[in-house]
Amino acid sequence: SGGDSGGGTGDGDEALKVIAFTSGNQTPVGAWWVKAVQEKADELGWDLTMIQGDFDFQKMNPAVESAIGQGADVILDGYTDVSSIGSIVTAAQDAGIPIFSIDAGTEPSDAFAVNITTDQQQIVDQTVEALDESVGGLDGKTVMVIGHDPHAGIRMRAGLAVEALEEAGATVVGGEPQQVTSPATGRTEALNFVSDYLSANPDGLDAVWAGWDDAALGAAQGLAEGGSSAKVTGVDALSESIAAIEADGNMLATIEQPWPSILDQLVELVQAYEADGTLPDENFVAVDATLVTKDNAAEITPSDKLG
Amino acid sequence: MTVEKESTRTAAVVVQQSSRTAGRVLLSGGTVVALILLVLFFFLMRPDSFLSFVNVRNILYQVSILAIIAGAQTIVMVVGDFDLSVGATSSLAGSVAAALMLDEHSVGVAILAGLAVGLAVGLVNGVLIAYLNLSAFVATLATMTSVIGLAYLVTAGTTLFGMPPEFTQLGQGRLLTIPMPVYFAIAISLVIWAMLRFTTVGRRWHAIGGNVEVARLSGVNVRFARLLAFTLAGFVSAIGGILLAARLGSASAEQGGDNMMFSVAAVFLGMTVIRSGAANLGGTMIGVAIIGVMSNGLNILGVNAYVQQVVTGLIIIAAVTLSSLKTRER
Amino acid sequence: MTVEKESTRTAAVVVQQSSRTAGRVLLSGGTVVALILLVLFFFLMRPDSFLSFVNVRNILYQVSILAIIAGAQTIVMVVGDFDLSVGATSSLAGSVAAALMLDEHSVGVAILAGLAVGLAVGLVNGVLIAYLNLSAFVATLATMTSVIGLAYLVTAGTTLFGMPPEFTQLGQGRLLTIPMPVYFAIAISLVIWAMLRFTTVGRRWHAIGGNVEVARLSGVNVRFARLLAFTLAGFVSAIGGILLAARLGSASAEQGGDNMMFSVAAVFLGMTVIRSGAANLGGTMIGVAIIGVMSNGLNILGVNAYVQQVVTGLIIIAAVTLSSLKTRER
Amino acid sequence: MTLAEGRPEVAASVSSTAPALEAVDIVKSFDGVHALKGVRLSVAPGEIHALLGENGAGKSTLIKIVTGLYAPDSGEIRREGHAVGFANVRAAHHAGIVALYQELSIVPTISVAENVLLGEQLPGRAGIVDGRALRRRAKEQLERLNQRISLRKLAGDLSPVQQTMVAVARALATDARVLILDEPTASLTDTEIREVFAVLRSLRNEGVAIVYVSHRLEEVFELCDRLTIMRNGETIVTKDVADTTIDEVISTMVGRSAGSLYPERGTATTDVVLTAEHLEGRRVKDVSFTAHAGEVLGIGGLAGSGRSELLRLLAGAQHYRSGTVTVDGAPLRRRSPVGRVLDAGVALVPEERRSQGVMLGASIQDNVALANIATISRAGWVSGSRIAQIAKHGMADLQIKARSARQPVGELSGGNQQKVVLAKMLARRPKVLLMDEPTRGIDVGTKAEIYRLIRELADSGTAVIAVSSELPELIGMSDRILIMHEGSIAGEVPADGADEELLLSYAYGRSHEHEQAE
Ligand SMILES: Nc1ncnc2c1ncn2[C@@H]1O[C@H](COP(=O)(O)OP(=O)(O)OP(=O)(O)O)[C@@H](O)[C@H]1O
Ligand SMILES: Nc1ncnc2c1ncn2[C@@H]1O[C@H](COP(=O)(O)OP(=O)(O)OP(=O)(O)O)[C@@H](O)[C@H]1O
Ligand SMILES: [Mg+2]
Ligand SMILES: [Mg+2]
Repeated sequence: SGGDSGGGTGDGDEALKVIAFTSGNQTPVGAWWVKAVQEKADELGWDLTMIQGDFDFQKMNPAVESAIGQGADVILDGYTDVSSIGSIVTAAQDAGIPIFSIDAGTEPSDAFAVNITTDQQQIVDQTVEALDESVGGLDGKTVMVIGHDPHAGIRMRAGLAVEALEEAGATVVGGEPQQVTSPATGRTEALNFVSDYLSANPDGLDAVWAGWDDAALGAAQGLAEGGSSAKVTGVDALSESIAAIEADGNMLATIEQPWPSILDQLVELVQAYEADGTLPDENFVAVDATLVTKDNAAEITPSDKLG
Repeated sequence: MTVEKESTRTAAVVVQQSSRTAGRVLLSGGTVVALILLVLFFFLMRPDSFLSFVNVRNILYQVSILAIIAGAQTIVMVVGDFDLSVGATSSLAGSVAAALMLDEHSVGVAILAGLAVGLAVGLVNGVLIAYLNLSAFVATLATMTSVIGLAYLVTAGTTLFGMPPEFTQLGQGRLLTIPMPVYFAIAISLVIWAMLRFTTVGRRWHAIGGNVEVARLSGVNVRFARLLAFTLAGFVSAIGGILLAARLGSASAEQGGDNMMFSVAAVFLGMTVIRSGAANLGGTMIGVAIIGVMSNGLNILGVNAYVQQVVTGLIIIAAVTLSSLKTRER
Repeated sequence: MTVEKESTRTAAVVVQQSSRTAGRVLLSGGTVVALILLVLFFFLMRPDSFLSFVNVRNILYQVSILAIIAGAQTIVMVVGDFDLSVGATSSLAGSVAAALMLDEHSVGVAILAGLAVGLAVGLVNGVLIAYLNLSAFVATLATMTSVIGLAYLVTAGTTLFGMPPEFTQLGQGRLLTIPMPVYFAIAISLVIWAMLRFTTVGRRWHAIGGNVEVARLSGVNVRFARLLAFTLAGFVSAIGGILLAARLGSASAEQGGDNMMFSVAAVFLGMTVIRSGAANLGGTMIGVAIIGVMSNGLNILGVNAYVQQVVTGLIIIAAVTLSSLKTRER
Repeated sequence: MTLAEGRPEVAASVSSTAPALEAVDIVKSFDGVHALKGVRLSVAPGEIHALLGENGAGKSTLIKIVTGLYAPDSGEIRREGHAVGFANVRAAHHAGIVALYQELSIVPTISVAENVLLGEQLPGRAGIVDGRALRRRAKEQLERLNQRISLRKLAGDLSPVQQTMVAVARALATDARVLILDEPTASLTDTEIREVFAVLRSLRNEGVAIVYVSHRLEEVFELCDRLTIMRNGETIVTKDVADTTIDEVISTMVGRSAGSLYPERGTATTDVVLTAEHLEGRRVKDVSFTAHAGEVLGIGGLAGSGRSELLRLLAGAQHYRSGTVTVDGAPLRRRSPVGRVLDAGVALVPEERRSQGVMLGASIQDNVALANIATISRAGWVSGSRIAQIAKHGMADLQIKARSARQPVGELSGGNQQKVVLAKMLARRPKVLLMDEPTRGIDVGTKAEIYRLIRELADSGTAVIAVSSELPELIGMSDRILIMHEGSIAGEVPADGADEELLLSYAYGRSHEHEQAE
């Protein structure tokens, strides 16, 4: 990676100059992250430049790069996939500034000093296991997988889910994830997938695995309307899905990703770099997520209530 | 649209008059033919399930909100304009209603507030277009942008949920196994249809869309009628948005977003159905049906979502081209 | 648009003639005034940073792709049409180019293929509209849908990245500290400007946009000229999309999506700048500048993203209304 | 150029060459209306050939056929003896035939220079327009017409006269060998007309064949070498101008004794229904008059004299700058919209049927219903039976020939379209009916019906104010005639026994001579 060994400000007199950016500030978690990073900066006395991209890389990337042009010690990336920020990565490498990121891709990448994210395989394992239990064994069962390829995390776990489900002996509808085309209408699209399938194949679904909660909630509604008792799992731990899980409907489980502790972990690594220029040993850290079911739903802080 | 109508007026009449053969009459139903072909195709592919009661009901349920918003778009397009803000307005209305309910206001108050919001957005559009003479495209594009922003503010960027069951029943309840939104869509379509056909204001709208100068010289208050059309479109969009919130049990800033493009496409498809080439509610409903059947059928066949999109565009082109052969110069 | 132009042609001309006062001339610059006011406002709010070299360069960088796509839109709107597919075409072109590079094709071949794709989409639009007489709105709406689907297929729904540096340099490289896309945008704008102004085809486009019937009866080959306009718009959109892919170092199916609405808004803003009310490249660039300054300035002030959206709509309305006062009847 | 300017030499050269343009037995009908029934026209190089005929005689249709805008049903077009057929206007251009169409002028949003050279190969190389050469060429053309119009100005900013001159310049700028001008001078003033004539004469001397359509016969006699007279889609005669007189031409054009067409005059009352005082519009200048119940008040004048505008002002379609209009003793508010004026009892049957009178795509009953929304509805709801009733009445009263009341108006013949407009306004039972060119484009039989209707209306107490460009019609249908000249009323004549020549002289603004002569 492009970290210069003499990096870091070392002397401790000057404030650490930090550029933080996220494209996902219009999501609840993204909005929480913006606030949380600002709080950390106040607490630690960072000189922070926060850039919010509204999912618009045409707008965000130049803004970040011009901030890099003005000099910085560290760059923080929140929830922005490595594939969308190629130009930022180049600029940062040229300027010798390390990027510390949260959930910025699902695989190790030299672009980052470190990228901490949740372990997609573990997410899939937990959700598939929950489904397996609820339907009394997945073997011979039919499961629909709902994905959204433009989102790297969802894409990866949807692919892994198809593998895991097929390994467990289940039939995946269409043999691949059903693709939601726009996140804005994800709930309606998922609902339509499920109700279309059910009306052509009544009682044809045993479970739905959705890559994120909004789609999972749509799928759950489609199942309920189709009179199916099949179960759905999602990812995100939105308060709405937690409520749905507690209500004991078609929504079976979701996944809580421990963003606050991930951010703490990231800040520690930044502080280590600030102190003596040490870069993290590994540039990819996958942390475990928590399966949220009826049993533990009450103890979970919903991801949209973090801030 | 009026664009072509006006500029090639002479030529259009010549063509209309010089050739009305049986073949052309058949072709004029190009869009209807397209719908029938689609239905036939999917029926042959899935004879057991596609035309089953359950699936037809399912299609109706899926298109009910779009039908309402396309109805709103029809009103505006009868007058010869566009409204790009229908989708945004519906989201805002749904969000406002949802937010008020979560804020402990009664369902009635919340719905009324949502409707009032739609009315207000429509009124703003109408004033900008009819009285300040802004082009409908730029005015509704601008209100669309602002209204989406407002919807984000109202929802704080999240998805609102947890509305009382009296409310969600409006979208999810059933009567004789048919979901409520289907009844609403039918009722609203009938009202709009009757309004366009049997009321004085409906006649005025048609006249303006047909020839704004003739309408003016026949004593029609053109500005007021256009204002009314946009206001009503805002109001009807709001109904659609509120129902969508009830149907999904949740409200977010962009959940009605794709209804805008689809509503315009439906009206355009429907315009090809009748001889005069004007926007008309019956045609719009055929357009809505094409969109609904296409999406449901392709889903049932398990066609990849991306291929679906490609096919959707092609079918729209095919349907409109088929019909446009009859009105070459219009 | 042509709608109003045609139907109130006589009236417009009469009005134009009867009242040309100094006040009107001033008002005609409404959009320019709006831009100046915006710049002034942000400068006063952030005197140290807003007009700094770095920030101005930053604004230029941010709007450079939009400027190119708005240039494409200008061409089509000079002729009196719309192109809703510019954003989708740019995404597809960028995706195709990126996919080919990742597939080990040379940068040159990949770029040429991307450009060819844009040309092809534009050609299809042109044939549908100029020769099959589909309304520009419905034809480009349909191609937009299909083209987005194709882009999803090309990218397999993901974001393609890892293109060779010779390619990404086109979007990220700098010359005299100014990023390359700024030069491209300026060069392409100049070419389009010169084309619209100095070439025979450019003059024909203007004539068609001004009054298609007079142009036709004066012997202008209207169909071919319209075909050419759409084809060129597709080609220029493709340049924009390829540059965007180079600039971001990545390509995805929807990354150019919002450029469509913004490009139309920019052209509409620009139409208010000149007396004739026609689309014009200078005006479009002012429109692009307004959009760029607005977004950058509001970001610098730290205005909430949602409030930004509300304000954006309001500013567009204000700018157009300001200018429309002069051309009440157009 | 060795030919001296003047007619005899040119006429001599005409006889020795093949016709530059020949139309042989051209037939064209528009869905039942026989616009052309075997028209012949032959134009020699180096002549100015007048094409004359009443409104609706088929002149414009012939021109559109010759230039490839319409396809003839049968017949042949010959260019220098060879049969040709053009698919579109461009093809005709390539063959050297260029037309300036009636009522079609300029592109408002582009410059004067570009308008002048619109459709031409623009000067320059490799597709780049040489702006300076463009303006130079446009300037040359405008200078030939003695016009000093700024070349960079937008054409939309010019005065109507200047716009027409630009359009004329465009036609003249082509190196056409056959130049067809359809009423180019309709909205020009004398000075401009002189300039146009000078250029046309010099083109003639260069051997260009010119077809010239005009309703201004004096012009024709001053400018043209030969003339062809059309009537009801047929060519009646082709003559050397030197061998005929205006009177002869007029009687050939009218072609019948006007008397039989028109019903008996009634007895006008002295009850004043409408009073106009000192009306000022754009073109209308200080017009005052009264109209009485039961009378048909004809308004005559040359094209562009402001007749249409006067009616538009009275109907609220256009707002007057000053003056008052009183209906039945109650003054109308200034800036009253059409609806308000209609409610006061004043209805307009406008001049341009297609763009102002009827919605072509809508059915007969929908058109009729449009102006009668109050009568066909209760509490905002339209009664289908009332519409059907009102349409049925209108169709019966006016003998509208149509399949049913639901037939689209665009499918009807011109005369029946006109009757639909009438039916629409008559259903309002107006106190004052304003009719602008009530029989334009209408065949003879239908004309008589419309005159009968107008008379019946008057007999039932309505005041009918009718503008007409056809003098026999004006005399035949009216009780009293006002003649307008350049926006003012130049004279008033009782219709009974009125003399066309006298009306014409008022129309040309030569009222004094005649008053003295009488
Ligand atoms: N496009 C058309 N469709 C139907 N009828 C038409 C059309 N154009 C012309 N006509 C009819 O053909 C006849 C001849 O019209 P034309 O315009 O040639 O007359 P004209 O001699 O040029 O009259 P004017 O002196 O008023 O210009 C009229 O009865 C007219 O109504
Ligand atoms: N529909 C209209 N809209 C605006 N202005 C009009 C309209 N019709 C006529 N005018 C204006 O009225 C003025 C007077 O022309 P007008 O048509 O009244 O003369 P006219 O005597 O009726 O001649 P014509 O035989 O051409 O009808 C013209 O300058 C024209 O610009
Ligand atoms: Mg004519
Ligand atoms: Mg007139």
